[in-house]
Amino acid sequence: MNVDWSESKVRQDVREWLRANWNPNAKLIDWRNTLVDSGWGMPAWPSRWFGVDLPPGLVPVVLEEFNRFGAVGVARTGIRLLAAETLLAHGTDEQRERFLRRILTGEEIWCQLFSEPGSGSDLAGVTTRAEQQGGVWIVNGQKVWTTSAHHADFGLLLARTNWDVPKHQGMTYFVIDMRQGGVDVQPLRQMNGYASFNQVFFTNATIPLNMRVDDEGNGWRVAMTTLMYERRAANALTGQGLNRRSDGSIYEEEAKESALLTEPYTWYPQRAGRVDLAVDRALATKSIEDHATRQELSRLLMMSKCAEWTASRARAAQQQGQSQGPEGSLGKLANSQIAKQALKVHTMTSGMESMLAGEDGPLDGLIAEILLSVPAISIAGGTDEIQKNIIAERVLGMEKEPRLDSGPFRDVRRN
Amino acid sequence: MNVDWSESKVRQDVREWLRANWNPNAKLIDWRNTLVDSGWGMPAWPSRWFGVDLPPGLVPVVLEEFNRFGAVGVARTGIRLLAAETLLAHGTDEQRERFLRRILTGEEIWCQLFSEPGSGSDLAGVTTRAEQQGGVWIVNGQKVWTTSAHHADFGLLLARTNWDVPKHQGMTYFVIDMRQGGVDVQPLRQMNGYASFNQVFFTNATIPLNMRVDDEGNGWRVAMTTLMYERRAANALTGQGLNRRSDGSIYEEEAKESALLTEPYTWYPQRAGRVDLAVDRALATKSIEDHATRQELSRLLMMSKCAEWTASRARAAQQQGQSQGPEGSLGKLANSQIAKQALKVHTMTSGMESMLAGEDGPLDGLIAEILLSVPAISIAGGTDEIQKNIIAERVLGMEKEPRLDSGPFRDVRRN
Amino acid sequence: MEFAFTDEQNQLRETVAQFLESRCPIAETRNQIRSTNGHDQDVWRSLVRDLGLGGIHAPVEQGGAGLSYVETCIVLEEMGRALYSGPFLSSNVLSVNALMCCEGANTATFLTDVVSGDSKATLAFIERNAKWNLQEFECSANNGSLSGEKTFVFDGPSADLLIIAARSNISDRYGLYAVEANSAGIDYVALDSIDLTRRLSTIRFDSVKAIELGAIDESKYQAFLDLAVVALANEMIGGAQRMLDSAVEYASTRVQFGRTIGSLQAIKHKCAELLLDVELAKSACYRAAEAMDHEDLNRSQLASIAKAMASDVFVRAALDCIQVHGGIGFTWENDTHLWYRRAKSSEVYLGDSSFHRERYLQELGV
Amino acid sequence: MEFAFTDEQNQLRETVAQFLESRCPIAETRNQIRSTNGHDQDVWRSLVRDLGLGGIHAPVEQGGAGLSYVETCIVLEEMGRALYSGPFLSSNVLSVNALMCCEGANTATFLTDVVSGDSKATLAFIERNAKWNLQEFECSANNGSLSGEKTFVFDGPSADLLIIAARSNISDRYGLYAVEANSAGIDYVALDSIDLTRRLSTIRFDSVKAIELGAIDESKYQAFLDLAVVALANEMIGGAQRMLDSAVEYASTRVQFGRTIGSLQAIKHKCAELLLDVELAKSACYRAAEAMDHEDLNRSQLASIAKAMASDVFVRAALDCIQVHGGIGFTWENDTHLWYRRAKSSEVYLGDSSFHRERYLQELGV
Repeated sequence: MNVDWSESKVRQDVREWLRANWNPNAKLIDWRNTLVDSGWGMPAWPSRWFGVDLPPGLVPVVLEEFNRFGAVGVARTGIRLLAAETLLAHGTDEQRERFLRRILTGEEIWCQLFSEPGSGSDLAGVTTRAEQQGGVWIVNGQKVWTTSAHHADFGLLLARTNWDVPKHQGMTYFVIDMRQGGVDVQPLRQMNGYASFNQVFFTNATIPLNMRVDDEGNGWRVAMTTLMYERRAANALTGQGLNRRSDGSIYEEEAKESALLTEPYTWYPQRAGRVDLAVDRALATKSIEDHATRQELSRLLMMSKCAEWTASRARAAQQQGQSQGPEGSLGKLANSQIAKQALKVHTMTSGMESMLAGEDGPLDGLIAEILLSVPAISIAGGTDEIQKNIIAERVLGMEKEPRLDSGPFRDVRRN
Repeated sequence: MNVDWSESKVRQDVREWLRANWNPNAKLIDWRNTLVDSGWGMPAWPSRWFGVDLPPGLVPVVLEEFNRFGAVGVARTGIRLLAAETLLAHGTDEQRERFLRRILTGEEIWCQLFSEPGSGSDLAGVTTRAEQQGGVWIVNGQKVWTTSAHHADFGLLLARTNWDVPKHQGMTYFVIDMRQGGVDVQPLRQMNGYASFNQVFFTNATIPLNMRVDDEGNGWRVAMTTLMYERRAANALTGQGLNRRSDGSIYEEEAKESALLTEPYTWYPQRAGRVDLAVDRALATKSIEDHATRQELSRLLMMSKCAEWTASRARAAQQQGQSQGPEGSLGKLANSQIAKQALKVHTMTSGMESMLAGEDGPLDGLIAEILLSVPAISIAGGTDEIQKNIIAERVLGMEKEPRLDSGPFRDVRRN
Repeated sequence: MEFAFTDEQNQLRETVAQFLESRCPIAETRNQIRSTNGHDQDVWRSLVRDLGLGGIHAPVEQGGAGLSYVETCIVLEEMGRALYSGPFLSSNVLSVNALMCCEGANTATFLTDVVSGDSKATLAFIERNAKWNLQEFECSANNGSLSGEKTFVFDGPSADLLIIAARSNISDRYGLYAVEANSAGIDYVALDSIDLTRRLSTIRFDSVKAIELGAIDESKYQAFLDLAVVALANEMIGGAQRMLDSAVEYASTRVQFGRTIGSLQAIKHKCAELLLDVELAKSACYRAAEAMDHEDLNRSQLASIAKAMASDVFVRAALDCIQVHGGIGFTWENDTHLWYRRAKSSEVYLGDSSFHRERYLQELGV
Repeated sequence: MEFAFTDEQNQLRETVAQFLESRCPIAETRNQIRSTNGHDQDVWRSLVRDLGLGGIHAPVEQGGAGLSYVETCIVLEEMGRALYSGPFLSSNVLSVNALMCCEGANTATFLTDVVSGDSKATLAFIERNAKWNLQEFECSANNGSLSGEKTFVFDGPSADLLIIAARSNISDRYGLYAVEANSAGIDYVALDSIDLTRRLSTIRFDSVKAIELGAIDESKYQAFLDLAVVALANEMIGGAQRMLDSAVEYASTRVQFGRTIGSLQAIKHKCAELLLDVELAKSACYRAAEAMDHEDLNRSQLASIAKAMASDVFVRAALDCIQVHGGIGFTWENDTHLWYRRAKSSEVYLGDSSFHRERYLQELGV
């Protein structure tokens, strides 16, 4: 069906549909199924797959209307939408049939199995192996930094299937059932005491042949799709709070769903340095009277303001039609520097009190949590060093590092 | 002659000899010739070549005695002693005969022709070529950063003689007569207004066959000897002021000689940031009352103190017999950071006045000269980046950068 | 609100950049260093008349373009990038700002003359020992006669009109005064500036005929300083961008050890870090420029952020650019030092970054 | 005068390093985090008795080794490197310092007990809100009875003897007092410390029996602080060196993109810069240690340099070490965070680097 969409038509259609269907006291699963069937849950998706083929530029209109009604959307927490987009782009119809709806309704939870102990910055260096044997794929190896693996029903797995070709060409992408004996999920505790990630061990875990995504050896290309949507999601994190005008049982259900998968991220504001607390802390501790502290505080506030404005300029440029490119790396690097500066300022403002943690510590341990979380920001999601490479090579166009890992992967030096 | 030297014997012999020969009103050239003949000018050198085979550990005793008498030593300014040591180590007897004495007496001035516009950090990338033709070597190319080239009688030249072998193997070391038509010396002005260096252009300049130093293709090895003595000289720069107890005409002659070759270095203290002026400036400008300035000033003073103590620890370690290694790079890097910090402090203390130079500027332009000279310190004599490579690879033992220039030089990518 | 330049603004930037590239290449600016006035009169006239930049944010009634301070700052950024040495900042921005804030009867005429390019003006307000607090000014006016000494005056030798901040001996209040540059009793002393592309002078006034343009109080003076600081910051950020571009360009062509030095992480990461800081500072400068057109309560805050960020990044960019160039970057013949000199000079003019960091907190009220 | 360690001093360092490596590997220290006292009593006893380190710089008459503060600092540096969690700093250095500066009749006995290891002592001087100026202390003594609250007390739970700075209600002067840890009226509250390998507590005294050890005035107190600061700085520099070693070691084995990450300039230069700063800070720490044995007019200056340099470099070394390790460096199981926690804790104890930079200038008289 080829509809001639306009903003007013979209707005009217969505309103009408919501008026007819939205019920804040429906069961979440029932509402989600109705929503998925309507196509308004993922309007930019094809009509064939739970969408209405809406031009992406009009999607915000749909969201506005949902917001106006306080209507709950499809399940979005965790990495489920990355899974959905990846399967939409690269999966078989069988896979889409099996998974897409239950991703959107929130019935099934997903995790992403890319990183390994031996391949961090060098993501293409995966050594988890998948071998076809007796009509199934047999998987052995280890993944790490897997968020919510202990809740997940399925995983997006990048595994090596060919060791005799260059590293980027020997990987294949799979959907793996996480609820099987060969998959062992262990929590991974961080230095700040949280355990937000998992290690996942595969010992002769199996994957049916029809759960391979795209061709053998095409894994890197498929993974790039997943990562592209991950970056987009990360950049879109801010804003978009749902306007809950009305009471309703569905909100509780949704809050519970959301809490489960957002729990690993509770310390992320501390990781970013909590610039919002800096001035109040300086006032509360009277360190605002110390000129060395004032200089560092001012520097922090300025950096933070400038980073906000820079992000705003980037968004404006995007809206003017410039494609979103590696500028994300600039923002990430800025956030890393801001967090490090905040670490310094919080240390200066708390002074000797910053030796204390937990209930004994300043702000009931929040300052200590900042001090113990900030070191992660320059590592997680790509180290500062990797970001600088990206900026230099892709933004500034400087020559790439010569490659030493271009031969058959079997011969490449590795851990 | 194999003498059994002891400290007291050395002291006694030198004293006796000085008592008999030192005359502060002698002509400088006469005294130097007497000195060279005696072997006390370069006592550690072999008796065959103007020395007395003194163990190096006893040389300070000789210097002490010379100092006590106020006796002038051999000519030391400029790079002449590097030339002498290099010829002593690698030259032919004919070359030693021709040059050594006149180096020590100061009759002939030398310069060093290693760096080129295209080979700065990559010193082995020289493209000045020397070709044997009609019984002489014909030289074409360009050198740069040559101190005192316009005063020099002879130059130590590193030139490429073979383009078909790896870069380090294709260079040959020569002594070139600077007073010839094919050698054009042009001053090179720096951003601070001084012209302390030269560019030297060779257009079919000639070198007799007997002026090659060591074998063809051995140039890099010979150059390493020169550079080793250069580093030693740089590290020994401090101290050793001659104690001029008496008046005498010879001192004037020597001062004139010295002034000629030390003139290029007059701005070096400014390049190092003039930490000595920092406190007085802060007091004079009342910026000592500004807390931001106080922090930076204190940081500067601390860095400077710590660098002194670190140098002292290194000297002590050497005296305990540990060999002098790449620690020089640490000192150089420290000096670079100190100078940059001093640049900051001088800017803060002078404030808006630091916009002014010359007679209108603070301290009659000295502050401006500091601001305009400091940028050189992280470049000259090996950039900070090169020093960090040396420290990481040679002190910390980290893996070397993979080489991309190991094939025949002809095929190596270059400027 | 997201910040983006309009198509017209981008077009303006492009026009100015092309003009400066063809008429003021750095080789030409080098020649001007040795000239009497430090700039080419024809080039400045073309900017003012042909390009119509004489009073970008001045009212149309006085011949201005009636645009905003954002446009003015766009032009300044391009001038900073090109290291333009003419009296645009002093006459067509700072003097225009001063004249626009005065209500005196004659200001309209002066403004018209400056905007049209018939007259070049410059501000004389800083006094001996770099004093630039209004309350510290000792220069005094008495019944149309002005005496005292001003220094750090930009482009003094070529100015036709001097705009002076002085204290009235009669009212004991501060005001702005106009003085014709060729009046009797004026003594110019050229200063040796670290920045070879911007002339500085000290000017002594001995009972010089002066016309009062209007009163200036502390709040008006601060507003004027904010405008000046934001103009300068935008000019500086252009210089910083140029230094980054120059470093990247050199690093991408210079080969050592069989590879471009730009392929080495030491250089690569230096440039990437610099790009980030240039972008951050740009955001501050643009945001501040925008605020100057609005009765924004935070104007002083934004001005201080812009100056602090621009000061730090321009000096650093110039130093990094010298470093990336290596030995050649330290030579007189290489152009980098000309921007470094501008960076060091602009860094401290009207307060360095630590001054503006402190001022920002005070403006924030903490 | 050039500074070098003697052969005997190098031997001492080697002995302590080997002892700690075999008896207190980091895995063992991890176990102690969950133990009652935070350290292994036997290991501490061995250090004190078998190695004879109970009072390195204490007089031979009291059972000390009669060596200098340099030797004490060498041992502390090795303990910092190993992240030793026992009460050596609190009892055998800081308490010994306190007892050595008192002339009270009983101090000799206390000192003998502490040096021999028969008694573990700790200092209680800081008060609520991290007050550590002598004049701010509110804890008071009245005829052998002490009341008040002290906090940031190191190794509280395992101490037998508490040495307390308090104001005498009678003389209105400050003094040091000794209190047996098991006296009536003492209330311990364990604090949750960011540093898992050093126990902190608050101790409340309610009319506790106390023995006066001697008076303490501002200059004596400053001298005592200098000793403490220098001890801590030397311990910190050991930690910094360990972080550098760990970073270099990991970078030399970790392979990404077909090469060790240590072959990349980003990592290589980070380590080289860190080495320089570690060496600079070491020089400051060694020089300050040496000065503590002499009536050097610059003791406070040198102490402040040492603490400022050590504070900055230890935190940075730990952060760099985490960064070089990448994700694994941020995990609980990786040991790096244990040093990072120590670094953050020691950084602010008795003044951070900005405090000591300011103090240095004041001591310089400017």
